Amino acid sequence: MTRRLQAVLHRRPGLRLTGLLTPALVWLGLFYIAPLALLLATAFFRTNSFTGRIVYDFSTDNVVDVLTTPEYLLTAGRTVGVAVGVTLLCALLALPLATYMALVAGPRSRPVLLALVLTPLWASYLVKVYAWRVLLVPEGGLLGAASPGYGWTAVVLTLTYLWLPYMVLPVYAGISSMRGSFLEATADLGARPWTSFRTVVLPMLAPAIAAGSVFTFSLSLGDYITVQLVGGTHQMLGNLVYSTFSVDLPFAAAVAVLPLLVMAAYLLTIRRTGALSRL
Amino acid sequence: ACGGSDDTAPVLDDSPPEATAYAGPVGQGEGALSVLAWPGYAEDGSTDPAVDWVTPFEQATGCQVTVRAFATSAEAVQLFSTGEYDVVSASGDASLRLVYGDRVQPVNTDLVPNYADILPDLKNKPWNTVAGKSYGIPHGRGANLLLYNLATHPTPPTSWADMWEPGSSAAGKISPYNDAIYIADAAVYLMAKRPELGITNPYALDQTQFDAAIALLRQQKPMVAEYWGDVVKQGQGLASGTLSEAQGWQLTANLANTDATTVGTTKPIEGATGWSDTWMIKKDTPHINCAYQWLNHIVSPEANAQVAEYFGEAPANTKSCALTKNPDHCTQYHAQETGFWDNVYYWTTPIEQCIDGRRDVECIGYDEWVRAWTELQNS
Amino acid sequence: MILSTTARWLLRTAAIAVLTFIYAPLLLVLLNSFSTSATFAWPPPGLTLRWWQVAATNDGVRAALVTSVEVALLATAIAVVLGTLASMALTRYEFFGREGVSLLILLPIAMPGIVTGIALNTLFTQALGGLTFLTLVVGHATFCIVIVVNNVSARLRRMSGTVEEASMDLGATPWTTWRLVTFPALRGALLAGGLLAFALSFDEIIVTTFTAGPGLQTLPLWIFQNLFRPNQSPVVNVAAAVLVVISVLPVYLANRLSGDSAGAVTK
Amino acid sequence: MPSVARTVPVTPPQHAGEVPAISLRGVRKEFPGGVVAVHDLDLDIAEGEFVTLLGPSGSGKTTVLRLIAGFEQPTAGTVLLRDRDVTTAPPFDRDVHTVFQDYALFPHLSVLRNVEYPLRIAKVPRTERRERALAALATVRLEGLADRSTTALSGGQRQRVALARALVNRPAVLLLDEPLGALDLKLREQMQIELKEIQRSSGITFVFVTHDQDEALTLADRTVVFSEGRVEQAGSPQEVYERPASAFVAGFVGTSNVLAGETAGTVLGREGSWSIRPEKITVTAVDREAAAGWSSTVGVVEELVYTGATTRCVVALEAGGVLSALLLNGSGDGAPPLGRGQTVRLSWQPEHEIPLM
Amino acid sequence: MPSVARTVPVTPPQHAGEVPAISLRGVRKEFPGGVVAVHDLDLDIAEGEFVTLLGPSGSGKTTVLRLIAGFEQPTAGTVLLRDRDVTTAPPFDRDVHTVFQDYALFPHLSVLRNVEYPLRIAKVPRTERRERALAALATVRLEGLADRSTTALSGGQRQRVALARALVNRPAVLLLDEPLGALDLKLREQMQIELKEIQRSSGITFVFVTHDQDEALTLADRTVVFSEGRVEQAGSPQEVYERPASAFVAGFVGTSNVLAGETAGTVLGREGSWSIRPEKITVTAVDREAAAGWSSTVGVVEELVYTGATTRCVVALEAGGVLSALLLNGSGDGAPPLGRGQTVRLSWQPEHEIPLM
Ligand SMILES: Nc1ncnc2c1ncn2[C@@H]1O[C@H](COP(=O)(O)OP(=O)(O)OP(=O)(O)O)[C@@H](O)[C@H]1O
Ligand SMILES: Nc1ncnc2c1ncn2[C@@H]1O[C@H](COP(=O)(O)OP(=O)(O)OP(=O)(O)O)[C@@H](O)[C@H]1O
Ligand SMILES: [Mg+2]
Ligand SMILES: [Mg+2]
Repeated sequence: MTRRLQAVLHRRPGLRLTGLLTPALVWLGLFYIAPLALLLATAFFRTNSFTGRIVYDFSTDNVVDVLTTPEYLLTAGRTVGVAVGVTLLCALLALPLATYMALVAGPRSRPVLLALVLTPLWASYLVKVYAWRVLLVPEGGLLGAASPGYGWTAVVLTLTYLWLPYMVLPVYAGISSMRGSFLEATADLGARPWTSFRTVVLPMLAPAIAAGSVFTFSLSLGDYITVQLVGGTHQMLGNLVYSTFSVDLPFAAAVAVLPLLVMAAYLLTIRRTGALSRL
Repeated sequence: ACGGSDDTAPVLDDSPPEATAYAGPVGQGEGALSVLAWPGYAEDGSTDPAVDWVTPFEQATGCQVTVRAFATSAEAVQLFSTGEYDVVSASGDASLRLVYGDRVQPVNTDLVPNYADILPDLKNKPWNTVAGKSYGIPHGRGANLLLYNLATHPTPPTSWADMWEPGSSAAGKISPYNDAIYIADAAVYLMAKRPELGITNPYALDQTQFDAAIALLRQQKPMVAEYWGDVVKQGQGLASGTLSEAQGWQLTANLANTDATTVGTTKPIEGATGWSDTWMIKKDTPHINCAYQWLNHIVSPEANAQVAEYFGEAPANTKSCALTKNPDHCTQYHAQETGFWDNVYYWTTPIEQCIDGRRDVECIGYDEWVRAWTELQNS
Repeated sequence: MILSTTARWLLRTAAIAVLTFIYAPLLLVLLNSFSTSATFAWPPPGLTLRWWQVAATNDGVRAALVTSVEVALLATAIAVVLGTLASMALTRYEFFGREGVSLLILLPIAMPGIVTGIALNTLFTQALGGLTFLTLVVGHATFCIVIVVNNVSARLRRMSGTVEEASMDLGATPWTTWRLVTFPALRGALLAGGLLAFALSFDEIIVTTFTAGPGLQTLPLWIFQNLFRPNQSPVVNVAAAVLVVISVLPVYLANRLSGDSAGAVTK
Repeated sequence: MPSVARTVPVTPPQHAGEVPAISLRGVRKEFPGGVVAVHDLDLDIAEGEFVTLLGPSGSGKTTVLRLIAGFEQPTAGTVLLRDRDVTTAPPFDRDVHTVFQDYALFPHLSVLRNVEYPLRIAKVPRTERRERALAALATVRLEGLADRSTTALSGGQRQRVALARALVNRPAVLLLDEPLGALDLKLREQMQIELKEIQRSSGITFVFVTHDQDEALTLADRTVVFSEGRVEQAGSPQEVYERPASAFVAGFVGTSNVLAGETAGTVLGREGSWSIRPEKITVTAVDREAAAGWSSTVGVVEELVYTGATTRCVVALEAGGVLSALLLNGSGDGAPPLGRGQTVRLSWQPEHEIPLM
Repeated sequence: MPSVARTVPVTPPQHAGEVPAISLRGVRKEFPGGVVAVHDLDLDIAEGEFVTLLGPSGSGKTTVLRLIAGFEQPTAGTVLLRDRDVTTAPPFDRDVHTVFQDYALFPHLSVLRNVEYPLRIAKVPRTERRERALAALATVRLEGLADRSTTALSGGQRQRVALARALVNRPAVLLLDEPLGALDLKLREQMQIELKEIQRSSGITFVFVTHDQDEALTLADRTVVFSEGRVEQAGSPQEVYERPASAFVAGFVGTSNVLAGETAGTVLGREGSWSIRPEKITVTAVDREAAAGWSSTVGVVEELVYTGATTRCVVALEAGGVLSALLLNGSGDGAPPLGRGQTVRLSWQPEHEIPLM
């Protein structure tokens, strides 16, 4: 770039900003917003499901169908329930682990622990689920009578296992960034450890937990493979979308609106905690 | 929300879209072929160097083959509809949809020399022939058997009853197939159990018959451990006793019995559903020569024997039985045992025009089957 | 919070329990890769190296691995370029709609994969003429951008903007400044972000299922197909075990290079 | 403070006639959002001058520096460097270097490579570059640390590296934005001395921003006092301190004793607001007469604040109000020791009564 | 500085006999890594005293506070609070509150809820809690900001919230670790006055850490000077400033003029190291005799540093060496105006020659 051109660019911050933002915005517009819009539009068409061809007639049938069929709403409700359960369980497990890593473990073992938490992210998702399937074999399996068998408990447990690192990392970063004096201040003002934790640490960690929950929640919400492997006869929204997708795309699109809405509502809710800027 | 008169593809019409078969001759290959197949149907040695009938084809014809496997018939239809594939191994519940969806072309069987050796039993069937035109080459067949754990069944079961009747000893440990086409299994049982419904073809159900089948499935659901979609998973369950009875394939039992014999199979007295796959060619494929060469290759005695053994099914080519490594393979799979197949109802896509020939009622079309199945799964 | 000895002991116990929870299934995978049973039978009837030999000669897994690496590299490269530019805009400029832009960048990963997957599938198959290798790369790059943005933004925020001003003040043009100051300072964050993006792409299955072109097999797709196939699941276990062992390296690198755990927060 | 805009044209007294190093002509800076950070500023800074910009937080000091350096562009007005109009020139086209408050050292480069940076940009050959950088490090007495990483330096050392980097290719003008703000008191005093020395020996024009009045007065040839984007007063440290042009300057520069309203009437015999610097006030026993011609008043010692070299004596006047006197804790020269509660006489020369507006 | 360990036992002069608020007996703190941050410290602090701990960075000031607060436990020795042995008691069992350097306000709580926090922990009923918190906010003049978020406060305001929070349930002892370090000069001076006022009216014992000598002297009843983990000197500000016990104290507290070696021989007529405070030195015309009994010497004015209230006059002595004199810019009382290069006489009373070591 010539010096001259750079001087001009320097004088025009708007131009620079445009240059920086345009590539990502065009990309996301083209490859994210456009497909979503197309998908939403598709929900208002219908398929001749025998031939697999879409019939381009505007119709709200699919959307109305999805929103009024009790079976689908029930599945949506259960799916949200699973996502909430997974998120809570992840938070419950992540808190002591992250607290230990940040406050108890020595500076030398901290990176090791962090690596230990991160490593499972590289093991294949499918293999991990399959390992859980083996672990959870009802009766006579590894866990013997302690196994909950295949069902919702198994689904929540397995999803928690899969997404736990996504919760541990932000919570760990949150605790680490609480400078020592916050924690000391509570003790100094008379609070015992548990009171400190309840009154200061937990509320201050809320944004970090919320940031982690975006992942645990959304990844659980969209999953359809885990439930196939360890969910017994149960189904989640993802399965509904997946199983109808190839037969009846407009219907699947209408179903996909449900997780989309749930997630949008979720993001709006936690935006107030400031979690989104931490992602 | 099914078929109105504004559909572009005719559904209620007797005749499929206008199409003529390739007249031939089959000449030099175009150099490339894109294959969509059930896993195990088109092995190129990448899984196991010993299992390879694609490479010899490539060497013989110069057609470079890329293979994509699919997991369900629904996926097969969806993938093939993208137009990316030249040939597909379609089961009976997919083939008609491809035909009526105008995705495939009629096949000129004269251009496939090995067609002559195909079991007559499999030729000109509703799932591969429409309006007198053949739309593909039969590849093999299998029945959806009753699989059972030997430990819990000192005497072999003879009926599907334990999988359907409430209070059965297998409750909580049964495993039906996870697809809308399983509604036909309910219909097969009803054919024997409730003759008054008048079901003659499990793929041609009017509203009453359909409702009865769904009711039966709903009654079954609480007893289900898992709807199966994976033979390894299912075999493991049967072997360990987690599953007591299941609808499934001979292949599953064979797998489960590799270490010790723990799983038995039987075709119950009510009969069973089954499948027969057909190799079909994409409409307007630019690789027509390679496609015909592939069809001929894959049903050749050697290749067909290899596939049948590797996948676990009865070969379509009558000469294949002599070529299997396991000399008992064809016996085990009842390949040429005509009587065995009498009460096996091959997967066929249900359409609104009853395929059992009734003209006084409308049957329930496939999309309604899928909806009903989806709702059942989510209830 | 001043921790008592009891509290420390309780935390240590809890941490060990959680780590056990994390590693027990992975150990099971490793063990199964040596099991003589082809079907994950428990307990393993015997131990064998056979699957490792089979895996070593398995062309499918190798081809899939290569495809996965190619896809992940390309997607990461795109994400790094787009993400870095966007990070500069987001951290160095105040503008109307900035929060909206951050949200937009976040959306592909915050929305359920199946929605993203079928949306992209619809776009590619209905409007853009079908799936190819490139559509897969595009799909992956789209949700990888946010990873890069997170890492780079975190670094840029900690690195005060005056460093760049100082460079220009000392006579360097913006481009020279980028080359000599900003980029070297960002290198660690870029690498850390890139590694995480790579990892995410490498193990992605849902969006992959919907955007991979015909005949294309990434490692997860290969695993998905072979996990359900006779005689292949032990090979899958071998592949997974190898991945876990190999992954220690990038995880270590990412930690070292990002310089702060916060950068690694979001895979 | 006056509510009408007031523009004080500021020309350096000594160098009139020469081409000024920096000229700001009617410069105004308005930020998006409507904040006017600088109001129609006219300011000339002579070649070789050491000018300090003093003012409270938010008064626009940094903005003025950034306008000179080229990081911001004025909404109106022109910026001249040695008579060249650089109003829209980017920073890299101005012969002006800045020492940033946070030093802005390049974290990935060693001390030496940081200092070499401007020479590298100017394409100075490698060996010369190294020599000159080492020489610059020598002027700030950091030769020994050339290969250290900048992250391993103390605050004072970092500050000196930043200075060496800004000085190494001898810019016409050096801008310093509160460079000593982050240092502790001892270090700060030491750096002040060094800075003054460097400026004197290099002859480079220094524009130094601070909100610390001691620093501003100690270092400057000329001090410019800012308030709310306007120049309140500009002049030598003595002028600004001894003859504040407004109540604001009187209050901001030094401790101001303001006598106003009734108290002023009673004590000074005239109305209005008046400021008297604490050090101008003499404290004597109440029974001793004030010197002839001196003003005086009586009050009770309320507080004695000992700070080592000086003691601040806060006196509550009988006439109302409070005055502080600053006493040097010099050699006991016969003055009576003061105690809290004691009644004392305060006296001062009337010329030190500064009218405020 | 002495190379042998030197322990200065420090007892508050005024309150001898009473139970001290804080007693450190032979306290030693060694960190893992072998750093000895505090060497065998004995220190008694009386009820209601305002003690400042002064010393350079790393001298162990913070460590002493943390030992008193209970964040650290001594390697050896005992810590007593009102004669109760708390050596191993956790912070929440000590009636001691701390104002942290970074304030450590809880960001998720409003100003009021921050101040209420210790009362909430102490299970004070809600309404009383609120009343007392508001009262505490009133003492720091922040009533109006009760419902503000703490992130929306200026530095000075945050500091005051931290103070209110630490004071609200009236601890026996308040520890302050450089609480004014982050504030700018004006604000800092204002806060110093407020702090002193609050301490006086509340009667709470204050232990205040700083490395700013002005602050230490201004605020303290007693100042403890630290160096390298040891107490160098402890006493009233006057004692420490006027009679430094060591060269270190002389140098660290106030500007020291040190005459040593030959120069001392020539000027003072005796060998050794001597310190003279700049404000004790009188500058006169060279031809004017020094007062009877005063020491005097002659030199050339090298530099005049004007800081408003005072001018520092740096004089290069004929005998070698440099002395600074601090001159009050008071009302012109007949002294000749000084100029650079002028030869002047410096004189002082011999009692102000402080022997170092
Ligand atoms: N980029 C900006 N956008 C909007 N307003 C700004 C910007 N930069 C500065 N301001 C405003 O301009 C005014 C002057 O700011 P400036 O930084 O020049 O003050 P300052 O005198 O340097 O203060 P300080 O002593 O705190 O550094 C302030 O009101 C500030 O809020
Ligand atoms: N947790 C610790 N581990 C090891 N060494 C420490 C620790 N805390 C302090 N030190 C060391 O103890 C010595 C005294 O530190 P301390 O913080 O008490 O000094 P300080 O006088 O407060 O200094 P400053 O004015 O910089 O705050 C220093 O050498 C410091 O490096
Ligand atoms: Mg500023
Ligand atoms: Mg400290």
